[in-house]
Amino acid sequence: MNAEGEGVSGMANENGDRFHTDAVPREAPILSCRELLPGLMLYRIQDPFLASCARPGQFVNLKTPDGFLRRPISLCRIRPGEGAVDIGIRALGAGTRALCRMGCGERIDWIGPLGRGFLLPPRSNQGTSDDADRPDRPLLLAVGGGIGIFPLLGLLEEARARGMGTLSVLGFRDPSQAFLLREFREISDRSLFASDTGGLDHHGNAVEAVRQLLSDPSVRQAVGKGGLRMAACGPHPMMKAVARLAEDLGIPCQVSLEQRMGCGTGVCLVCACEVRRKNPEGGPATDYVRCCREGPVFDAREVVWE
Amino acid sequence: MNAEGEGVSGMANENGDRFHTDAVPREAPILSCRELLPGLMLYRIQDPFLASCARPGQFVNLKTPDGFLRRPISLCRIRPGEGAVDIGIRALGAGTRALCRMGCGERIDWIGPLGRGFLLPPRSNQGTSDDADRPDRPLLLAVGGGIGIFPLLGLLEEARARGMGTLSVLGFRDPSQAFLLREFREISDRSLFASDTGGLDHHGNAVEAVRQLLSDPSVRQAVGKGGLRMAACGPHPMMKAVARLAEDLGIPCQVSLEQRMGCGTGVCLVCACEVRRKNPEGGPATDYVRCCREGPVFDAREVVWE
Amino acid sequence: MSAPGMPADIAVDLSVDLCGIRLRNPVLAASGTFGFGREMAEVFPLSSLGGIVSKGITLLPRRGNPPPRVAETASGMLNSVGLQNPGIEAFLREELPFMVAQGCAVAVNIAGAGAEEYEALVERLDRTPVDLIEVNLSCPNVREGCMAFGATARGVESLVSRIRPRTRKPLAIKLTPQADSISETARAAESAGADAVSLVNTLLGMAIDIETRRPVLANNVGGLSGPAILPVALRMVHEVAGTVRIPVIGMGGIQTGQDAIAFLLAGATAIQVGTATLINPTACQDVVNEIASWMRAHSVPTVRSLIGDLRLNP
Amino acid sequence: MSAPGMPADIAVDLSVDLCGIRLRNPVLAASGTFGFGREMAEVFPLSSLGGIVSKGITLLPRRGNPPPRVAETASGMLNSVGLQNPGIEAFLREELPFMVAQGCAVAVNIAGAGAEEYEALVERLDRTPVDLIEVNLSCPNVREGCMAFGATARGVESLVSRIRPRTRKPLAIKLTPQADSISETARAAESAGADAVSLVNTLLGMAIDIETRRPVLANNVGGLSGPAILPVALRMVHEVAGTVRIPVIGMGGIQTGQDAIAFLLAGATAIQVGTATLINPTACQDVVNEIASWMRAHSVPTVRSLIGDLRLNP
Ligand SMILES: Cc1cc2nc3c(=O)[nH]c(=O)nc-3n(C[C@H](O)[C@H](O)[C@H](O)COP(=O)(O)OP(=O)(O)OC[C@H]3O[C@@H](n4cnc5c(N)ncnc54)[C@H](O)[C@@H]3O)c2cc1C
Ligand SMILES: Cc1cc2nc3c(=O)[nH]c(=O)nc-3n(C[C@H](O)[C@H](O)[C@H](O)COP(=O)(O)OP(=O)(O)OC[C@H]3O[C@@H](n4cnc5c(N)ncnc54)[C@H](O)[C@@H]3O)c2cc1C
Ligand SMILES: Cc1cc2nc3c(=O)[nH]c(=O)nc-3n(C[C@H](O)[C@H](O)[C@H](O)COP(=O)(O)O)c2cc1C
Ligand SMILES: Cc1cc2nc3c(=O)[nH]c(=O)nc-3n(C[C@H](O)[C@H](O)[C@H](O)COP(=O)(O)O)c2cc1C
Ligand code: FES
Ligand code: FES
Repeated sequence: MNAEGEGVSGMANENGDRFHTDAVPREAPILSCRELLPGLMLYRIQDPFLASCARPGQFVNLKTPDGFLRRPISLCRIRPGEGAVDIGIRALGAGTRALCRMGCGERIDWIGPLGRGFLLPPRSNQGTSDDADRPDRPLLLAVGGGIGIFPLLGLLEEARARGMGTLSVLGFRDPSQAFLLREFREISDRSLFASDTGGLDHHGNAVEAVRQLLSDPSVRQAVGKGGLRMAACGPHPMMKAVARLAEDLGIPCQVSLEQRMGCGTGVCLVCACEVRRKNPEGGPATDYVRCCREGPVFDAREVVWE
Repeated sequence: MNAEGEGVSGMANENGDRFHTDAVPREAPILSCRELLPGLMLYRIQDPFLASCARPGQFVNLKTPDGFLRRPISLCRIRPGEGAVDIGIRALGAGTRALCRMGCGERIDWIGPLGRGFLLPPRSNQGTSDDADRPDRPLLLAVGGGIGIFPLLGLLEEARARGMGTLSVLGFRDPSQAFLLREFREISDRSLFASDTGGLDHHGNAVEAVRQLLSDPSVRQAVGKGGLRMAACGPHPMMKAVARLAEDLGIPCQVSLEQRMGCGTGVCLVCACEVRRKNPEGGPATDYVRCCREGPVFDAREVVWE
Repeated sequence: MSAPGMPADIAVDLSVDLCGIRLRNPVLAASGTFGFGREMAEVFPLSSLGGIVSKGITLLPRRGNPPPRVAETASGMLNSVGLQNPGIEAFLREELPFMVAQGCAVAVNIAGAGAEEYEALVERLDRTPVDLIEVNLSCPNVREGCMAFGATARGVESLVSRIRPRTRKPLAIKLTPQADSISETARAAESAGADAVSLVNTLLGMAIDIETRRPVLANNVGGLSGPAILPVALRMVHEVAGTVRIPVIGMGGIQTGQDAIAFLLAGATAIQVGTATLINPTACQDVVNEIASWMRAHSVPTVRSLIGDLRLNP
Repeated sequence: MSAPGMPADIAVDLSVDLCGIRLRNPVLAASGTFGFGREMAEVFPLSSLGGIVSKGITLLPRRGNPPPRVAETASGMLNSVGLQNPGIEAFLREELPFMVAQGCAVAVNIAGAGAEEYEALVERLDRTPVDLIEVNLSCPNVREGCMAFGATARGVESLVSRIRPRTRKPLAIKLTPQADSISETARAAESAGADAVSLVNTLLGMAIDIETRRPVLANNVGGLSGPAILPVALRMVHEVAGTVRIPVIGMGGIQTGQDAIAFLLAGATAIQVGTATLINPTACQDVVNEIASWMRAHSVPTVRSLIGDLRLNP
């Protein structure tokens, strides 16, 4: 299967980026698994096709041994070199609990990549780590909370690979609930971890931490010609607050929304997200679009926040 | 849990034998498994309680990973010494197919023992193998076909332990479908294996083989004061023919019937078997009784054969 | 179940009042999946339940339908038992004393081929220690009577009016999901003097063996029960509870305490556990325990505060 | 699938005639679970199907209901999409040309808030390349119209009589399992001039989140679909096929070729695959292939010989 072949579609977005999607079920073996926290697993899964064409922010839809519908799970890291991807799963209900019991060597039945991921500015020149201080390079600030941090790890990797500067702010209930800190520290030029109960870099929530980070003179200085973009994924209230902050500050911001899904492929219309859209027929100024197809990543200004 | 304790009932039958039943679900680990034929597994499962009180012809009702209702499976060998029992499962539909995929160390969720097993005459004296030639010892002839042979293995063991003489006749479609022959040969003073397509001891079906065995002068001679009993388990037409033959020859015969079950414990009444019974209220001369509670083993003369 | 709530040893009050009968808890064993309690009394003490409901009883003994009487379906089963039972006299003589001795409420489920049979059954039960008569107007597995009455509001009204004067025992009318409109049949039962409604009975269904090209059940059709029907049952319970003032006994696919609580929130005063007992013999008792644990974890002191406390979305 | 039957390469004839439309095979993608075919055309060639049915179309664009619109249930799901669609004009302009280009039969599913809307939709579709109009009288997710017509024989009869004269296209009336009696609504559709009946649509159900004490769906109730409802759907298809002479399009929980064959035996001339596509995007195509393999293994040369060939038990 190649990226332009059968069963693969290219969805172009406004920036001209193409997201390949594929809804043919495949079985993919679990290469390794790691318990990040009780009830929180990180899996590495072999799927060369997926690894070759998936983009950060896209997701897969997994069969679970205990449940009727598939479960949408974001791609965490995409590893084309290894023909594998990482996904992180929190055991929430029966379906994800059963998924989290799976072990090495077992096979996952999934479809993907699905949906539209995060948009990044095109690579201006071959970015390497030594242009980390170039004043005109664009900066990405990733803001995450809870399981929402998974797709941001892959996004930051991709941003660095494109020569962007990388900042990250992660929020957790308390330090015992924090995970992947080392990985985020490594992939970020600057990282700030917040905990509602203290004990990490910032005592408070992620949004306050973002505010703090952005008011730091060294960060303000680093925002050069390339500009700053934000990407957020986490609990709904967090994303809403980040979106408002970004709007106030005039920073472009993308958010990855969550909605209960049926198909994940765009055919059933259950995953409605309300967005502001130019409606060619006239009619209401907002519309329901499919989280699984037009999303899950949206421009924050489009989103109608409840 | 002891045999008279909570959750254990004693169902006495006409001979005064008691069958202990237990409907509290237990998890029991698979100790070993052996593929007898493609799609035919023999499992040894640890369950000291079951091993201590189950009787040949009783069954367990198993949860299957793929199916809603439990599946009834006869006990094959009962091994009180090892605190284990053997069961044999044929992969027929989705439920038994999933059961047959289970491996060592996995746990089976079951209830049992359930139902009434085979009746054997009480042990007259401490039978040992050297009274094998005592002319007054009772004889048991077990007649089986297909998966029906499983419970007969345990029955023959019990019969020998009680000092009975043991004869067995097994019928198979063809030699490639035959299994457990060595085990049956060992446990039987005399065994005769029949195959519809030839290639075993007898070319033909099990019923003809029984007829042949019973006409053998040495067998007729062996039927002494203790008398001969028969027990049959297998396809419906086979059991019907064995029952008729036994009736013609005046030999007491028990059969183990199969009926689609719900609960296996006697509460839902879906497992109706039609039998001739003295109805105290008057009314029809036959009645539906529960395969799972009054059966699965019945006196062949009681059964209303379709 | 993470938040601790009340300490595990604090007593929560599970009792409910069901048309004048005080139940230890709202969990009843449903009719037809618990026999007369004998087999299950060997598994757990029936006094731990709110009550038990007998298999459907008719005036004369009934053989029931020929086998096969069961077909497995996705998350459910079809049955076509066809009211096999020993008849009211043998039941009263052989089974009722045992049931009454178990220390929980006892309901008798009755079914008739015509109004006269229902009348006779109700009269016969009037002078017995039965707590509640559950009138089955919804058995899909017998050709005569039963469902014919239950399918229309008029049928329910006329039948309930005829039996109401014959007993002072509380009457719960068991409704069929095949009715024109289950709120209308429920309202008809109420206005004719029923003390409660029980719903739902099974949905009429079919399974086909494509190899033999015949229905799996000898009776061709059967009643669908189990978790498969839960969403339909829950919707109907909610609809009926919003329509009548008499208590609703809810059932259909309940397997866990969580399921039971959903029915209570939807407006059921008591619930019944049916098919779940076939898979897990301790299901009824487990449901009681799970309700209690959930209440402790959520600091809900009385089960009564859950009844009908569903808040609809705007 | 052990017995060899016909060699694997021998052609079996899967074609059926559905009220004058020749279908390559009896498998249609159901309405609402296949969009307008665009997404699935990337997964497999739609020409391998008998046909595709559009999402329900109304006269004006509809936003649909607020989310959440889906709840998982045991072997099934509830949906409350509420007929989100771009309206007939945008559909004809943007979607129908694509559907028609796929090389299989094309049905358009329509729904209206009142008889006038149905009339207008049917008239508008008359001069289009649509093969079949499927008239949804059974959507449980919109407050107006639709189910109100479908629930009674009189409602079906009056609506079908009004739309029949407005088009020469074949009309399949999609019936609700919530009807008083589905054979009566089917007979009403037939006598008013329908060319076929489609059944079943979803069963009205509810799911409750006991933590929030609210229904899971923002719309409170939704339509139950998937394998959970198969036994009920199969029974209804069998009942209706024995009642009307026009062809029956059967659906409800079909996931495999085996399931599809059961519906054909019960009397369906064609079948639809709905919810299965959500779990397995290639479900429709797989069902076609599984029917063909089964026919080969059983030496059944034509699918037509299966239709209605169920033998009832005595
Ligand atoms: C685009 C997207 C990406 C996601 N990425 C991740 C991820 O990387 N890691 C992770 O752990 N989780 C992720 N989730 C959330 C995950 O899909 C849900 O936690 C999961 O579906 C819940 O299933 P369950 O069996 O545990 O819960 P149950 O309550 O048993 O599920 C019942 C039903 O509700 C749906 N459901 C319940 N909660 C949610 C929810 N929060 N979002 C969507 N559907 C829900 C389920 O899909 C199912 O249909 C993502 C969700 C979306 C939409
Ligand atoms: C008392 C008793 C003892 C048995 N002992 C054994 C044994 O030792 N080894 C063995 O391999 N099999 C045994 N069987 C048969 C075994 O229970 C069935 O093969 C099994 O239930 C079929 O399930 P499935 O999932 O394979 O079939 P499916 O067709 O998927 O099952 C669907 C439903 O039909 C029921 N069913 C289907 N076929 C039968 C059948 N022949 N008998 C009863 N129910 C059926 C299933 O229980 C289930 O409810 C026994 C049956 C009974 C009643
Ligand atoms: C095997 C079986 C037998 C039943 N017999 C009766 C009966 O005799 N009378 C009755 O009113 N309901 C009977 N029912 C219906 C149940 O009481 C209950 O209403 C229905 O099964 C739905 O609940 P459940 O899904 O929890 O089983 C029977 C159900 C089953 C499965
Ligand atoms: C998400 C979803 C949307 C649906 N939308 C429609 C619709 O617009 N029009 C319609 O007639 N039926 C609609 N249906 C019903 C299906 O076409 C089908 O009748 C029903 O789901 C039963 O079949 P199934 O169990 O195979 O899904 C919808 C079903 C689902 C699950
Ligand atoms: S989940 Fe089906 S359209 Fe998005
Ligand atoms: S299987 Fe339920 S009574 Fe026998």
